[in-house]
Amino acid sequence: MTEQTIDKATLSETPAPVIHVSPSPHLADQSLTTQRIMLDVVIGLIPVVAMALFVFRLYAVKQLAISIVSCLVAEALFAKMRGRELPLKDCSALVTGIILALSLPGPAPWYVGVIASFVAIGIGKAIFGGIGMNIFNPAMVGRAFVMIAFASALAASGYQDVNSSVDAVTQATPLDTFKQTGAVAPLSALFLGLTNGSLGETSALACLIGGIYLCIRRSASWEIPAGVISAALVLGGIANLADMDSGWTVLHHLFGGSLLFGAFFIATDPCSSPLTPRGKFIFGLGVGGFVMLLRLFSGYPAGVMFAVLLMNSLTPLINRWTIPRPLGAQ
Amino acid sequence: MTAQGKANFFSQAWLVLVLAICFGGLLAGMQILLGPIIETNKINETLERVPVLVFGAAHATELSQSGMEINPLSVGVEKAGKSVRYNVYETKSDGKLAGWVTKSAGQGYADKIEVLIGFDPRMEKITGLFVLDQKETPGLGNKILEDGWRGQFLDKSTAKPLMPVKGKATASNEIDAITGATISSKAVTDIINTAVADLREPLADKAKGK
Amino acid sequence: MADQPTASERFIQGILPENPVFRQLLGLCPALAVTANMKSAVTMTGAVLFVLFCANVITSLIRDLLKPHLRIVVFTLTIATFVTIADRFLAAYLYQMSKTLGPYIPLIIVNCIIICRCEVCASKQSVFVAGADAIGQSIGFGLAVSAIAAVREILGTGNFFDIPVLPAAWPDWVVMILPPGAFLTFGLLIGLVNWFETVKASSQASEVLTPAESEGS
Amino acid sequence: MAATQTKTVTNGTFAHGVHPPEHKEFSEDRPIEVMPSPVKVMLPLLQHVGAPSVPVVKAKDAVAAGDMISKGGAFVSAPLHAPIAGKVLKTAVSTLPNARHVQVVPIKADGEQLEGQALFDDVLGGEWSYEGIAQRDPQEITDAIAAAGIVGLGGAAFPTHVKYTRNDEKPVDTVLINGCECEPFLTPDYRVMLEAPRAVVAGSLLVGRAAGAKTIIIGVENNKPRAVEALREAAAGTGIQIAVLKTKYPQGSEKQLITAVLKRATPLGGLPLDVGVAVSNVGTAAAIARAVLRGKPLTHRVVSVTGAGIREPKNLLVPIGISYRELIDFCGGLKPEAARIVSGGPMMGFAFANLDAPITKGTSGITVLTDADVRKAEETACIRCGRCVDACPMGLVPTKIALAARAKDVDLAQRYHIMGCFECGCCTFTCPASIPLVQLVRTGKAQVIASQRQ
Repeated sequence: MTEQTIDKATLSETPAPVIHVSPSPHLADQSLTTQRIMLDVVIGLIPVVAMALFVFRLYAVKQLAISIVSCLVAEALFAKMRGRELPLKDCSALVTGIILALSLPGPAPWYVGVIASFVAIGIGKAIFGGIGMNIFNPAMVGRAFVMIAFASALAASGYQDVNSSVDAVTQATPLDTFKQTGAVAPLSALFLGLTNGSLGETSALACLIGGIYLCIRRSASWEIPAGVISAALVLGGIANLADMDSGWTVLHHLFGGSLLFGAFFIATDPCSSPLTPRGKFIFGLGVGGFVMLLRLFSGYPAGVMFAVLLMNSLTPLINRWTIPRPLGAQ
Repeated sequence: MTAQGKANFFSQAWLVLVLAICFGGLLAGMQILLGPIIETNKINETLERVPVLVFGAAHATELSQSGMEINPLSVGVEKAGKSVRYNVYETKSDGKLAGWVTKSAGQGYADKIEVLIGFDPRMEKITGLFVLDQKETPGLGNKILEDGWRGQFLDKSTAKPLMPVKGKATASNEIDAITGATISSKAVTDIINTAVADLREPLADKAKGK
Repeated sequence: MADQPTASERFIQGILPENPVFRQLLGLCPALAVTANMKSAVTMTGAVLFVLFCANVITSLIRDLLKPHLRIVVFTLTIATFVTIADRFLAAYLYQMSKTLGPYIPLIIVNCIIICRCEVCASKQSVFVAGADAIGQSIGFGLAVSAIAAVREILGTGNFFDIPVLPAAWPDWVVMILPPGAFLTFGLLIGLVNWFETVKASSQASEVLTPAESEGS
Repeated sequence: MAATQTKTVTNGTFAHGVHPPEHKEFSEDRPIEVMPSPVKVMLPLLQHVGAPSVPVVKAKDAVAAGDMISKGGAFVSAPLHAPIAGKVLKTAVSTLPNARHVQVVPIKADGEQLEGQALFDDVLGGEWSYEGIAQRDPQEITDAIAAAGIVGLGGAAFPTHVKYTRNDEKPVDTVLINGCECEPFLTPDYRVMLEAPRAVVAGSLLVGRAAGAKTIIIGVENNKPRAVEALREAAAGTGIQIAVLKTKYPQGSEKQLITAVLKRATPLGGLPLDVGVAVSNVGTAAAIARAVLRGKPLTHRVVSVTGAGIREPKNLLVPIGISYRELIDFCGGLKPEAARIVSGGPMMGFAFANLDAPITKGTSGITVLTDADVRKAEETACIRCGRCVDACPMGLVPTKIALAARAKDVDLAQRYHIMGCFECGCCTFTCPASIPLVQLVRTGKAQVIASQRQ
């Protein structure tokens, strides 16, 4: 009897809850966090990783393990050096690690992945002030470093290991074969990804599946791959028309090399790409244009890495050019 | 007014003038002292190489003591309406023509590659190759500097153009390309092929004429 | 003039506290361009030492004759003369090294370290102090370029003064002997120096604070 | 008639915006209840945009319901009327949820009050006839609106007569009646459209006549099909169009509504009048109908008391000046998990703690949020994902403006058109890094204003 009355009294007496006061808005889209965006990228990478594991077997396992572990260790180490909380939960280091591994050739020695990871996280990211402050794509900074440092391991010949038991690795990469001998890989092999190349770049199909998932989830802006692909189509088309005899058609340009992998997973890194939709499209066009220029006129068979880094450096300028016109502005 | 102005000018600048004269004298003295040494250094840089390219590294040192003679020539070649000049060094041992060394250059992967090529007197085979200047990718293209790779060109016949191939060279006119640096390898081979094509006849004629 | 530093102070300061490269950020052109290996770094230091010492001494000798608005002309004249001497000397006796260093020896003329020392020290102080300052600053410069060169040469080629120091299995980090390696090494070393400085400053600050705090309580 | 209906916009919308959870379920099916007459009300002298009103009564004066308490202090101002019969007390000061300290005139209830169904019939119910509206003198309508102290009931509380005063330089060709109610949780407009559609239509016709507009359009979001149905029925034969719009926040913002319905872009820093449009809320339209057709001033309004933190969410017809506490108590009080009390909706409303503050003309609801609604996530670094750019209905770059505000860089902020922001909160809502973007924009605006004063 007493209990009941107490209960009633407390009920009517208590506006007991602690009331917070804060400026509006009071609602937030709770399903959307930085971590969730990064996880989306990981999910989008699943088909690519699966294809890499299928085609390159232990090579892919090795590179993925090395790069992911090194990136996480580097992230923890540099965060500690900077006196920051352990930022591993935002998963950005995981993404950097996977993308880095997928951009390396399978037979690359172990130290390549380790050094690339530390450079990616340390010089590509931590030095600028951590996630969000970096102006270059960390994975590509790491890859560029090892590419110059260990030229022989990452040049066209670094992809090939004649004595390997894994089929793909015994061949030269399709772009290199074409550059050297003019022989053209079958389009179906390029599309499915049964050729040699960087671990993640070979399968156009896997890149498309993962990439389209990312674009639908809006964790990657569709404007960037759209820009890359349209630039590649236009320039590849011109090259194709200029040299009709060459078997390397515009579709080979599209499906060969790391163009699609770069378009969907590397160029779309939000930190180092522009903010506005128009800026993103311009950025994509620039990446695609540079890739094609490098492919057609430079000694490098594939140029996604340099194209992305070049356009990264132009991102602040593009942001400045593409300040959107607000609704109703003159 | 002008006189005063002039006086002012000198009072201001006398130190600069005095220093300029002192330093000028100092530099002139240095030039007289060191000039000849520097000149010799410059000439030696190329000439030191010449005997090695003609006689091979082993013989070059012995021979250099004896009556070796190196005459720099300039050979003009008419090519597609244009005149190209080559710096050629005529090498004589005891008065007898021992071989030719020519300086030649061409576009490499990164920048111009400059080489010295040695030939026998009749221009039939290559007796040596030295890379004077290159800026190829370290670790890849700059392997053209290595003795092992350059050694392949020794005793190659000039009859057929040389060909860099990937993997293992089999035919007599084939050269192993450097793995990962096919372009650099091809550049060097092309430089040699061009030099051979341009100089074979004029130099062989010269040798016969002697 | 009473507050001018003494010769020994000048000497000490040049080495670390006012290190020309890491603290004053002067002479960066050679610090980046000739630090691919130890040999060229040391040769460069020698050339800088020679030019700086001569320029400092001459400037100090004529300091009372200097007209303020003509002083830069005089500095440049003096420096250019000794740079030319150094350049010719190298060409005569270290021909290969002179080729490696290329335009960077003549560029000492516009090296800010030297004109800075002439301006800051030599044109105001005695020959002895100026000489000590030149040596101190040159040692500081030498330490800085050697530090950069050591990192670059060891990582880039596995060698130190062309002598192999790392096992043959060491994969050469070619990037380190290329220009990007210079910028990276330089940037990281400056970061390191600044970090040490911060740590030192904060430990000093806490030492100062502690008695005050205890008084307060 | 048929011709006008084909012109009706369906699924029109503006660019960008967000989709916050609607949460209308708490109160949308609760018919409007009439709040029992309070013992005391407090009428803030400034509860609208513009100059404070000037009291015309003294303490101890006896007033009847509807008597004028204060008169408008300027052209952009509005008078106040007593919602209840009673005695004027001494003027006091109170803090409103928007953190403004204002003078209030308290009235103690005394004598017989209109209550229950009678009050409802007086305010919203009863018969609404459209007859003779087309023949009324426009100036007379505007004067009646001004005299009734009507302000925008959607939340902005801008004095309504100002919008409809004829201006030959900027003629109004279209009157938009805003029934979007895009704020989550809130339902007072929805209930008014359902329960008094003829009042809304009558008010719309009146303002259309007052402004001399050729077209009158009522815009409703497509998540309120029953309201659309009710309005269609009530508007049949009047020439009023019903525009059904896509549900999206902030559809109910003037500029966005104009873009959605008419495809006109209001100039940055301009008013709807600049593009020949006048916009009023459906609640305001109903109040106008009452003022003009029944000669009654604005003394009551419909308020939603809603949210997961309130025991019995309700829609209430309340006298202006009643305290928030009375409303919350009438709705069963707070649940223990209540975490935040917001005056208005959760996107743009003000969180407050002073429950004794009075309801004003602009109060559209009380939303009580729980811990689960309020994101407690820690702010992380901006990764420049650009979602705020995609969300901003004004086409701004919120993250850059916020950055400029943090750096106190007034020039940069203005280069990114900081003053174009109307603080809808879409950017903060959507930001994956939980950066308080709109809050920073507000600081930035203060910096800009301060620098302009210098």
